[in-house]
Amino acid sequence: MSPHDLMLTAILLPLATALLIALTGRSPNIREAVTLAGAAGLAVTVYELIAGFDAATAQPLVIAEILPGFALMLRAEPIGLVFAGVAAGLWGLNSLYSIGYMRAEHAPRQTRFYACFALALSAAMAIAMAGTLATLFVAYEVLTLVTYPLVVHWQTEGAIAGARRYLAYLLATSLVPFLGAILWTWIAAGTLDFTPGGILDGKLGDGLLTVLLLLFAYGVGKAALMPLHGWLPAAMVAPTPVSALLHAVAVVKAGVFTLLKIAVYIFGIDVIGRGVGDVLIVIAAASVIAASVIAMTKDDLKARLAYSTVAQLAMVTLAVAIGSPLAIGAGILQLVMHAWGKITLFFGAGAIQIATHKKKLSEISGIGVKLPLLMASFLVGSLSVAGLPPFGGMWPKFLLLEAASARDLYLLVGCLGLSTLLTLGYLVPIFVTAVFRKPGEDDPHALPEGDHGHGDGPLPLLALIPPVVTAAGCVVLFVAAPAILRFVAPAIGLGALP
Amino acid sequence: MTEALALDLAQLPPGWPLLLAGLLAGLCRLPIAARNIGYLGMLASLWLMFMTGAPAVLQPLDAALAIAFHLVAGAGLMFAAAHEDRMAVAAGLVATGAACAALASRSLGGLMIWTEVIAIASALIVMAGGTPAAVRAGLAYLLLQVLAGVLLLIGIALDSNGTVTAGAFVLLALLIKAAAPPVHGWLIHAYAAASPTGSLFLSAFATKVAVIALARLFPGEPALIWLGLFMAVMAVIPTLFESDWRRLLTWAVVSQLGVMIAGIGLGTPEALDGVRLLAIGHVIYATLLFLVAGALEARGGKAPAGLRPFALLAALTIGLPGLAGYLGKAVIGEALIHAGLGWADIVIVIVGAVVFATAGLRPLIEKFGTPGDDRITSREGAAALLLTLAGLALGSFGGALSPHAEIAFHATPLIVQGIALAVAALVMLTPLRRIFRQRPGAFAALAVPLPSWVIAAVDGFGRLGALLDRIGETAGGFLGGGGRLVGQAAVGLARYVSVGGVGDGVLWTLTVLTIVLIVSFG
Amino acid sequence: MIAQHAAVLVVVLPLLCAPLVALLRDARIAGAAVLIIAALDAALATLLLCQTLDGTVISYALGNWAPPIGIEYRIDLLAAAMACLLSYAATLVALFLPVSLRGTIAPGDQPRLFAAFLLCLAGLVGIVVTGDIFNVFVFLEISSLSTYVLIAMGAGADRRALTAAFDYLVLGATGATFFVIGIAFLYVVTGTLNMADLGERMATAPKRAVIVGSSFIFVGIALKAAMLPLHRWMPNAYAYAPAGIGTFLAMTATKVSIYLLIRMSDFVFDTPGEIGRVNFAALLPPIGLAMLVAGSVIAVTTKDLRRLLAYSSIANLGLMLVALGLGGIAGIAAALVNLFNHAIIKGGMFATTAAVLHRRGTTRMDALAGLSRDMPVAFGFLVLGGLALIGVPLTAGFVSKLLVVKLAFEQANWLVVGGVMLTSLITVAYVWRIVEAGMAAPAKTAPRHDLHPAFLLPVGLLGAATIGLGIWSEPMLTLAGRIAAQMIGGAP
Amino acid sequence: MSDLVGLFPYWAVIILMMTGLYIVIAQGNLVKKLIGLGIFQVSVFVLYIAIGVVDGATPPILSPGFNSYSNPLPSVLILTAIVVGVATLAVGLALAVRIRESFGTIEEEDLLPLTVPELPPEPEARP
Repeated sequence: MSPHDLMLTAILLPLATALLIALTGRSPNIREAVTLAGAAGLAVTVYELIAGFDAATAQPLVIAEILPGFALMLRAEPIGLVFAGVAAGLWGLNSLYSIGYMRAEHAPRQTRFYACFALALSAAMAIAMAGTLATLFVAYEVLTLVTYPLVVHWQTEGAIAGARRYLAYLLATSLVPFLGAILWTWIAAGTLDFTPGGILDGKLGDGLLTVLLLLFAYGVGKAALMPLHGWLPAAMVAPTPVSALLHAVAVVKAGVFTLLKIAVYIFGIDVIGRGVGDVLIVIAAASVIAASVIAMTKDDLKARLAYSTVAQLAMVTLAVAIGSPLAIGAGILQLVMHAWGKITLFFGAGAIQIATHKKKLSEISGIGVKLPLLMASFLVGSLSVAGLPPFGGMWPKFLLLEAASARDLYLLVGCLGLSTLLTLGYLVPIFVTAVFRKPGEDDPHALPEGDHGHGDGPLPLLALIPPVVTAAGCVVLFVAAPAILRFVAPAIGLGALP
Repeated sequence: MTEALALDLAQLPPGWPLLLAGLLAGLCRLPIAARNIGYLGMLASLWLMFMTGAPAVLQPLDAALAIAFHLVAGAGLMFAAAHEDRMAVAAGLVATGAACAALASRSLGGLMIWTEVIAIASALIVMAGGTPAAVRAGLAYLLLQVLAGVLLLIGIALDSNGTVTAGAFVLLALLIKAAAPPVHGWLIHAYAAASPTGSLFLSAFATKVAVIALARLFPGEPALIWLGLFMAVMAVIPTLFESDWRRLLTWAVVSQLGVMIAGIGLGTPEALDGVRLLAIGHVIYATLLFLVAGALEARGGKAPAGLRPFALLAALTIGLPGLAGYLGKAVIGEALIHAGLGWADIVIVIVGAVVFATAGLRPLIEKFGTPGDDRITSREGAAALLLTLAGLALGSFGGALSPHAEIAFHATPLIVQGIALAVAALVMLTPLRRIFRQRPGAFAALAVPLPSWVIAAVDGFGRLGALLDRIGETAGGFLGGGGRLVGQAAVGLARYVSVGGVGDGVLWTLTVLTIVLIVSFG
Repeated sequence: MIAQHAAVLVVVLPLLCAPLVALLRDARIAGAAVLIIAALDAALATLLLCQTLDGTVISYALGNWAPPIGIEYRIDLLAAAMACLLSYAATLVALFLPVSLRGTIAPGDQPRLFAAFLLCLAGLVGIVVTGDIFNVFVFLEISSLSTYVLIAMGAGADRRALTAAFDYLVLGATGATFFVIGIAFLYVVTGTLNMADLGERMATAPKRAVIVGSSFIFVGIALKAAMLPLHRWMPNAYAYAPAGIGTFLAMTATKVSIYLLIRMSDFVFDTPGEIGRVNFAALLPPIGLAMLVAGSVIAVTTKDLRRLLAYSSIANLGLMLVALGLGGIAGIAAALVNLFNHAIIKGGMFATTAAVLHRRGTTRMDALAGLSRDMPVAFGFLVLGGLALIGVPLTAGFVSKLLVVKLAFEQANWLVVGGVMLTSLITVAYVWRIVEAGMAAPAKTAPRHDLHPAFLLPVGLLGAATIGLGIWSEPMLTLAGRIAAQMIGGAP
Repeated sequence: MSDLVGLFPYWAVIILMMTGLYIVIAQGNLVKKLIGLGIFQVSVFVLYIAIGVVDGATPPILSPGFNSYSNPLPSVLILTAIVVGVATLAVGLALAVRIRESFGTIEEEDLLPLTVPELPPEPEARP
């Protein structure tokens, strides 16, 4: 199939899966089979796209022209394909996990759940393949709206309130600052197409460019930059597979991916490198530290992971703000590594909830004995997110350190070092409490020894395999990182590898 | 950095079978199966590293150290047979593999990666100790090692554009990993809190790899000599007063590391060979001592029959010429003399003697008074025997490893060492040892930084987090309140315009008419 | 033959059939008759549109009295497009009107309601088609009177429809009378009533009379277009009228007034952007923004779904006025796109509300609980309409809002840009009130039957149009562009 | 001063218009509002007729012996306007009657509290 057909199938396949899921709603097993088939199909399509990609022949494919100059146009390019690869790769695993989770929790409305899941993936693919800022904005909005039913899944009072906050933040940031920035770019540069080297060079003064970059940074609500990160913890009301999708695979990744594309194809790397991004560097660095520090105070596991995501995303924003090819490379790698690391953690948190019906850190002391493999993968995930060597997470931090030191930002180097320690500070205690502390050691309302927790159903196999696979993925990615960097290097003008 | 990782399958790091074995051991339930996998992995790794004629990645001395690591692993596996600790075995194997890989890594990046792996594995071993203190010590261990790793990372990043500070960062990182004085507390608390099997694996890898790295990167740093000597002397004092055998051994480890660092500081090839020889020796006799101490501790302090000879042997290997401990110290001593620092050699010899007395003889006398009821298992005996034989081999055939080793047989160092040992033995055997009253946890204050400090330092940020959280809440509440206020005002205004009888409507029409007229005429 | 007389037939057909329908005994036959008549009218309007698509202007002298003496029907592209909008709206509403009236209006009264409905259609189409200014007043009164009757008919369900009709009557009559006074002043100084003639003679007319006349006309139209201070009648009228009638009013009533504003400013006074000295650029953006904010804010606090949609209509009207205020070809084109898109979106939502009312008997927000479970299709279309109101991409609302904001951006009119964008946030608030009300768990398990099949076609068509025009907006843009060019280019 | 006299009809129009509007605004009774509305519309009729008057010409009814007539067009327009006025009044009064039936009052002060939007809908009380 030609690249254009592949791109179209990448977007339409999940859509078709969603429809098929809706149709086969009656019989859960067929519905689940459809989801998995869709996920597999998407993974193959994206793989073919990546394998068959070469920059020369990537022609744009215009689908529709909403307004003259505001067209829906697709174009394959390395950064997009990396994001598509991450999203497609993890969808299958996430679906497998969802089947295990939702059935263990006997959740209602599962058909709508899987259908919206598929739609979210279709939107993520559209974002990945977007050729213009216009298409990206459209797909971005669709993703927000399609994930709303997922967040509000339980439709309890708390879920509706949480989802309301989720949507308020995302729609408000995208309708006002993001759309405003797009319009400003459209009028200043005359076009919205993603062109290597950027379209804003010389069109606006550096001061205005800084303002525009900030407008984009806060406009893309999904990148959850501090003060406007409120929606991410609020989205914790969703079931765990949705949190996994939201915080690891599609939503936040779409946010930071948008920032990367804007930095590379709208501003142009050297434009940002000229100092346009300095204000953003300060904000992003502060955000990294503040989010990590707040994460430490959270007793609820998922809230802690949510703030951890805010911190890790701020690192990608930091990479965008530094603006050197190396930093952008670090940003792309962080996008990939964080996806795999964080999804393992969410799978772990969800599995703990299924097996022991416990959500708080103070309650889970001593459960590691029953779930050794799960806790092992949780440890791998934590270390990868923290950025320790044997796991993929180390790469982005190292490249960021290198980029920061190349621009003599020594305070930033200190910040990054501190963030690694802080990340350990809030992630490792989870593993330690679960595995090494005796049940009831410092758990205020511990269950008496005899009663090993009511209905500690064994962890369904479906909920155990995905965390282990993604943990293994972290290790594999550690080795594969240079390959990803080489695949993306031409697009971001990265000469020699470090 | 990327070349360090150009890991195509053909050219895997030397210790990979051990890594694999460690992971598999962790997975399987049955301890016996875990241990057999361990043996298999160890043998495979040895065979791969030396027998297949693979290009000699390691120089002779480093190869010897790698063999020592494998021996430790073997001893650990045998010792673990009696004592149930699955986590320690699995993590220990991984640590061994990583240590070998670290030795073989050419670039600083490779070194950083494998030292981090050792750090993670060792932290797990410590935490597997089972007591809350062990968990805290393990967490502190991990945080400090990762801090060192991060400093190393920063050093690598900086030196890619050649700034002078890069070297400082790398040096600081390696000193932390080698438990240099201001930051040596983690070693004391970690090794003391680990399980008996765990302590065996711990003592070998982390610090030795750091010492070797220091030897490769910073030979001849004058400051290191003074640091090393201070460390050796400072660490040996608490051993006089410490009653708990395991804590005493940890102080001994720190002091011996001090000697090595002093050797590195000297920097002459002879000194460096001495350091490597001492490292190999120390790996062997430290593990032997920990093994004996572990066996004792595992039986609640009553020495089993048959352990006494091994305890004696372990004590002797510390300092007796011809065994593991003596050779390295002698070579370093000679190097110091050649460099004109005769007095430093005497300090080292004295420190060596004191360690021999306090770590070896005293516990032998005091702890093996009343023989316990059960016997030591054959495996423990075999492990101890393996290590002593290794010590013997090193002591006698050390010369094959490096040209400088033959001084072990010179007269003067032999005599000086012999006198020192005799005096130490004299003091220890007679009631004189009463002057050094022993109590458990002596000089604990010296073991800075305490685990609780390290964890508190990191958790301290938590308080900052809570503060930020509160600020976020109040700001949110404030904005929300403001928003509601504006909303009510707007609704009030809008409602004022739209509610009311028909008359008001017509009145509004007239007012609009007048406004439009004014505007048009204006 | 038909083609030649289409211009007058489009008005005469509903006008003559109204009394006939009133005489029918059986409500069902009357309902069918209305549907047929409305469909025929739509066909005629489409015919007119095809004739004028290439820019030709049809001039039809009534009774062969040549203008400027006789009354002349001038149909240019704008008139034809508006006629199409009105007749299509009528047809769609006629589809589900009989079903939605079943519960509230006694079968005996229904034929008379259908007659009033046809009269209202005739009046509105008349306003759009005629070229004579006094004729506009007459048709205005015909449509208004029939609207008062239609609203009063809602008394069966809610007695407040009567007072709503009375308020609208008093205000409407005042507005119309202002309009007539305005015509009087213009007639005095120009001596003609034909709009085209007025346009030519206006330049030489004495200034003061023109100013006073234009002010009176502007206020008259403003009242009919429910501009902010004069919008009291609209929410009650839309909320208490029978559901089907509410839908028809939402799609047409105020749109015709916007048409009049455009027609008067560009055609009669031949000074685009102002009527006489009533300068649009100075007056409309502030009023528009005020409507946008006030409408959205009150919509957030209303307790009834139909009142919420009515205030939302006020907000959208504000957006159209802002677009008109920005002026120029792009301004008028944006206003027209907004006009047509809003008619489609709001029509769809009101039709769905009618379906909900038909099933549940009330449209109070708290009574909406469990809508997503019991009536998923209706809930889906409500959400779709809501998204279009917010201006989410891939819906028609996005196209119309983007046009206005881009125009304001290019003119560096930051007040408008900020105003429109911030109110889209308030829109999110009140749209999400509907969604959350729909998702709340129902108190008692209502019977699970979705909207009545009769509603399916109109709601489906309008929903499809909302999405279709969102993606493939090219035809709408060219139509509006051509109209604006014709307006500003050559007046006669 | 002389043209002031000539403008007499226009003064009448203004007076009638203002009284009409005043009644609509001030009076609470719905029927009185309609009367006010009627007066306001009458003022418009007077305005149109005043416009059409030609000095020394007879009203525009064709009759032998007169050759100069006032302008017939305003008069014709007012015919329609009167019809419109009557129709509006008719509908208004009908509504007033129905309001009286269902609300029991046609005073605006009493009607307002009954027609507050927040009240739940009540069907009309059939007599």
